[in-house]
Amino acid sequence: MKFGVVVFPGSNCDQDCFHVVDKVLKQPVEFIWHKTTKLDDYDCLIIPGGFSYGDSLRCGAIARFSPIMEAVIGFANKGGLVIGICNGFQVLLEAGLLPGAMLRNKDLHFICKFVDLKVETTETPFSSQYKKGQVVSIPIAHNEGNYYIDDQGLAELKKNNQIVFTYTNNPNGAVADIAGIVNKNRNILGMMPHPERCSEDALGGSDGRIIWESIVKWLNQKSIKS
Amino acid sequence: MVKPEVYKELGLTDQEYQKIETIMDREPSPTELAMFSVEWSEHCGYPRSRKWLKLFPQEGKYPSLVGEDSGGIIVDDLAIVFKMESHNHPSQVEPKQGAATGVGGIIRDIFTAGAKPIASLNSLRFGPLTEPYNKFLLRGVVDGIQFYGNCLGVPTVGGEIYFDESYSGNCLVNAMSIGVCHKDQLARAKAVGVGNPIMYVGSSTGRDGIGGCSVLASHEFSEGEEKRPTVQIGDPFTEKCLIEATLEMLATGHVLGIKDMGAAGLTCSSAEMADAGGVGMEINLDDVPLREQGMEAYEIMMSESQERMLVCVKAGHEKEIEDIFAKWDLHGVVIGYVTDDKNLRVKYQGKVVADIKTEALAKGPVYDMPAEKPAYLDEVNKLDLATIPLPTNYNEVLLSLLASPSLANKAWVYEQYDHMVQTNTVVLPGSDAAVLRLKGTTKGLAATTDCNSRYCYLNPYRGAQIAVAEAARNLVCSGADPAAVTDCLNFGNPEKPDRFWYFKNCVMGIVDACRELYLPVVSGNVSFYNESPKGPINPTPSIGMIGILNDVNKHCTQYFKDEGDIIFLLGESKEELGGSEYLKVIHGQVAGEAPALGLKVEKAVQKVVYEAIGLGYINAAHDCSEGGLAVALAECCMSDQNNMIGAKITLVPGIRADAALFGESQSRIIVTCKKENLCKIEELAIENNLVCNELGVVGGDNLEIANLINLPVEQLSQTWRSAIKL
Amino acid sequence: MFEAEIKISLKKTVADPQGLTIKHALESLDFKGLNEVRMGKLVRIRLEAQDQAQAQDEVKQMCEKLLANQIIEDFSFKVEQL
Amino acid sequence: MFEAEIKISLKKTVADPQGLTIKHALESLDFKGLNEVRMGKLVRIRLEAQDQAQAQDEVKQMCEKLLANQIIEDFSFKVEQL
Ligand SMILES: Nc1ncnc2c1ncn2[C@@H]1O[C@H](COP(=O)(O)OP(=O)(O)O)[C@@H](O)[C@H]1O
Ligand SMILES: [Mg+2]
Repeated sequence: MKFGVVVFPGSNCDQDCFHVVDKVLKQPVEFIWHKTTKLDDYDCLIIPGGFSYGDSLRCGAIARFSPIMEAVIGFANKGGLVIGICNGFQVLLEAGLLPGAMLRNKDLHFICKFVDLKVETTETPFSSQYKKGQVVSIPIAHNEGNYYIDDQGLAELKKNNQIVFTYTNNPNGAVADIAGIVNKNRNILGMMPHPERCSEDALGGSDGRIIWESIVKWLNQKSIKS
Repeated sequence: MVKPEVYKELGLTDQEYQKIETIMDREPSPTELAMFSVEWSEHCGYPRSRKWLKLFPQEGKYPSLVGEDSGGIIVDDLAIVFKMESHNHPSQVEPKQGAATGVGGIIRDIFTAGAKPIASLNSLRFGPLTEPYNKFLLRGVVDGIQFYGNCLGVPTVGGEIYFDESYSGNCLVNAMSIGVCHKDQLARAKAVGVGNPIMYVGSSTGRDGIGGCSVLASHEFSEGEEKRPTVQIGDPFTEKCLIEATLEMLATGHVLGIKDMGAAGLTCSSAEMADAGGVGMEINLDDVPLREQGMEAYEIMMSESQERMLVCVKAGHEKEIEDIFAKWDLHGVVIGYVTDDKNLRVKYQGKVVADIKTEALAKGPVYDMPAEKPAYLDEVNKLDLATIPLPTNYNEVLLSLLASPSLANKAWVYEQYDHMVQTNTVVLPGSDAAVLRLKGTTKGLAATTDCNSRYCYLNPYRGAQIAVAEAARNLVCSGADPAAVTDCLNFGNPEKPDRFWYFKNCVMGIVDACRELYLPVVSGNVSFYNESPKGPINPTPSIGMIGILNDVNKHCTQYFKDEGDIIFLLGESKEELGGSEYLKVIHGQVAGEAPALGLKVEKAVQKVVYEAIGLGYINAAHDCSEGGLAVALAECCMSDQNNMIGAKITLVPGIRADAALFGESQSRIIVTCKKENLCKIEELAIENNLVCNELGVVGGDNLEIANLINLPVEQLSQTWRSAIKL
Repeated sequence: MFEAEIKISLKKTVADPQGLTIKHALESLDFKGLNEVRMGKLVRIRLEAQDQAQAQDEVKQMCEKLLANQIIEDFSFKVEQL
Repeated sequence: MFEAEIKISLKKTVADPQGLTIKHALESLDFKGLNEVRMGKLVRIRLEAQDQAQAQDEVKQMCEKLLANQIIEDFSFKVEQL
């Protein structure tokens, strides 16, 4: 099992994600520079938070064209696990790997704080170890987390049970309180909250760790099967 | 000879100009004149303050690093580097970019020392929010700090904000940054080794911030050309790349010296690196990456374009360094080399445009400024408590104080800052000090900034001591042992003796307090000329302080935890109302003496609380500061939003009720503990000759104090949390 | 040399929090009769091209590929020869 | 009813790091011959006014008071009757 943390110029949660996989999960992990084009070695890719390319133009819009993204798309199409957190989520949206787009927070401020999330589905490789309907506390830290999707798209998400996390007290104006979604194939998760910031008790909460543990469990089972 | 109008416009006096001619033994070129003017300015050369800054103690509990751009301490194998710097004037003009570039500048000072920036703090002062321009400033400054700091991925973990009329027309924006590295990885700000290349790295150079030198250009600029804004635009994305590239470059081991191009850009960095290394330097401006066409030599030398640094590299490794910067899409070019003649020689378009002894540039004049106590002060210091009526409704007084912007909850501000990135922040904003874990060790780092400038106005010596004492107290309440100090000294025009008297006394206050508490002052910055047409700002010697926790898990927070915990007060409440927020907000007066401070008692309080937290006796600890005991208790009840809880308090008899509730006596800490630990703490207090009074118990939904105050915590919280929302 | 001026605005169906906030701010400054405020982006690009048609074509591609996110944004532009 | 279209851009003498980043991004997408990219803002305001002149006047004031930061930005606008 090997994790890879994608690094774009301007990524700034890359080391935090690396730390969690390495020190908390104790699993193999590597940084992957955005000019890399081969991803055969990895089982799970983490697209971390931050301000890729300074969030110029639109968050994630420029990173989406980094050389690595072709490979990420290929990796995902083959069923590899991809988790995009915050700016990583925005990159996945811009790349079309997940549906929808991000707008600025409704009050136009950057917001950094713990928020409560409801786990809407446990039927994903990322949330299987939660209980459905469980409320967990995970921090957000973003300017553009106001998720937008048109009505038809929203109906699709609902029909396919793609909404993974919703805010119990919507901080940013996101459509249908959406905090995190998966693709139809359920191997790509995008979420605005930062699980890597609450994966250790020392940091005042560890609700985020369950996402990582779900991933590890899923990858272990997959390797047993194959 | 250069016309007096020209050198005066550049800020040089007749004597200074004469001195320059003597040093040069000829008339200086325009570029040389510009270089002298910035190097000898208060901004770079500290001519008016240097004499006093030398008095700061440099020794403390940990080995200290003092002397270059930023200072620090050594803790085991780690170097912890930190510094505070002002960006007041740019922020007053363009708050967002002013604050943003302030954050950028101070963070560059940290990583040019070889340290990875791990946290930022800031200390802000504005005029009252009732004036729209002050609101605009607050909004803009906070926006600038979040814009820059969040993008860099350096958490902004703490700070302070006060509002006072004296800052209308001259806000203060002091930014502090902290970095960490292995002690062997510290970088030096000097050029060494004749023949070694000098490299320019980072962003390109434009005509930013050269407004002050425009007098040199009056004959060249064509009529009607747009006046240049003196505002620099911050580019956090480039700085983020610059951090990564710089740390990568330093890891190669080929870097001999490195310096940020901050104030006075290339002039300051080249002259000071050469001087620090005792060498000369030749640079060729034709090789400097330019962003604009047709730049003059002095413009390139003076430019304050952001996100640039100067590096001295071991000969033969230029290409390696260049490649690292290319990877991050940044410039990395050789623009000169180290020479053996101790001169700074600047060439441009085939001509030598400046040739100056580096020592003359870097070691400017030192002035002994006259100081005189302002005549009005004796009158201001008079306060007869008999003329202050006791309030009729104490509930209302408490609510008014909680709604006073200086005391109100600052979540609107710090929730706009990413304070968790890097996953080290163990105590988030909202307690006495931020606590960070130091990954790879069991240790923790606490940090705070403090200064009550009203006290400094009433009594600069004592006010500055209180700023130091309070910062240390805040660290202790978080479980840390105070370790070292940085400062940012914000004052009015130093050429006016009353302003300088304040400066001098504040410095002496810091000197004496730091000696007594055994704290070194490892870095700092001076900002003079903070005045508006209405007069000077209150003297504001902001203190930034860090402390060390041997076991980061033994940190403490200010919020009351469990129903039934015993609350008591260490230290003594005196009948003092001078300089208090209560006197200002309720009685409309700024008068009296600053609260008394006994450094021996202060030490004892801090010792007892530090030890008791370390022994695990204490559940919550909170320093009593502005607003006094009542406000501090209210904060203990409501500052953990998810777990607000009331308390029932009795007052120690003997002094006026308003002084007991809202007086700002120093050296007091509220603590709570489980019943069974009470006597252990009392024993510690007795051993240290400390007054210790049981106040009451934690519990219920209301804060009840004697029969004077009884309010639902929910209501306190509402009032306190809604006061600052723009 | 050509200069393109590109206007990018949120689709009508997408709420514009920034515009709304600016509207409120203007109202608090006592501007009356405001009906709607919408924020958009303005990109100015100077580029070399063989002729107007080629410049037009390039700019259109830039918009489609990168400058606008067509899920939420519309764009329009004009190109002038300098 | 009138509609104002306001263009706000950074003064020529002010650096535009965002524009530069976008320029690099376009270049890496193989767009050639780019000379300069500058980012600005576009504000569209619908407002009631007695006549064109009054609308013009109001919009100018909005720009000066709130919309543009004249220390670093220039603005221009046009107003149309709807
Ligand atoms: N108020 C002060 N207290 C202590 N040290 C100071 C103070 N002001 C300046 N210094 C020290 O003087 C040196 C030069 O400061 P400064 O000019 O701000 O640095 P830079 O060269 O980066 O602009 C630094 O070591 C700084 O820490
Ligand atoms: Mg500096």
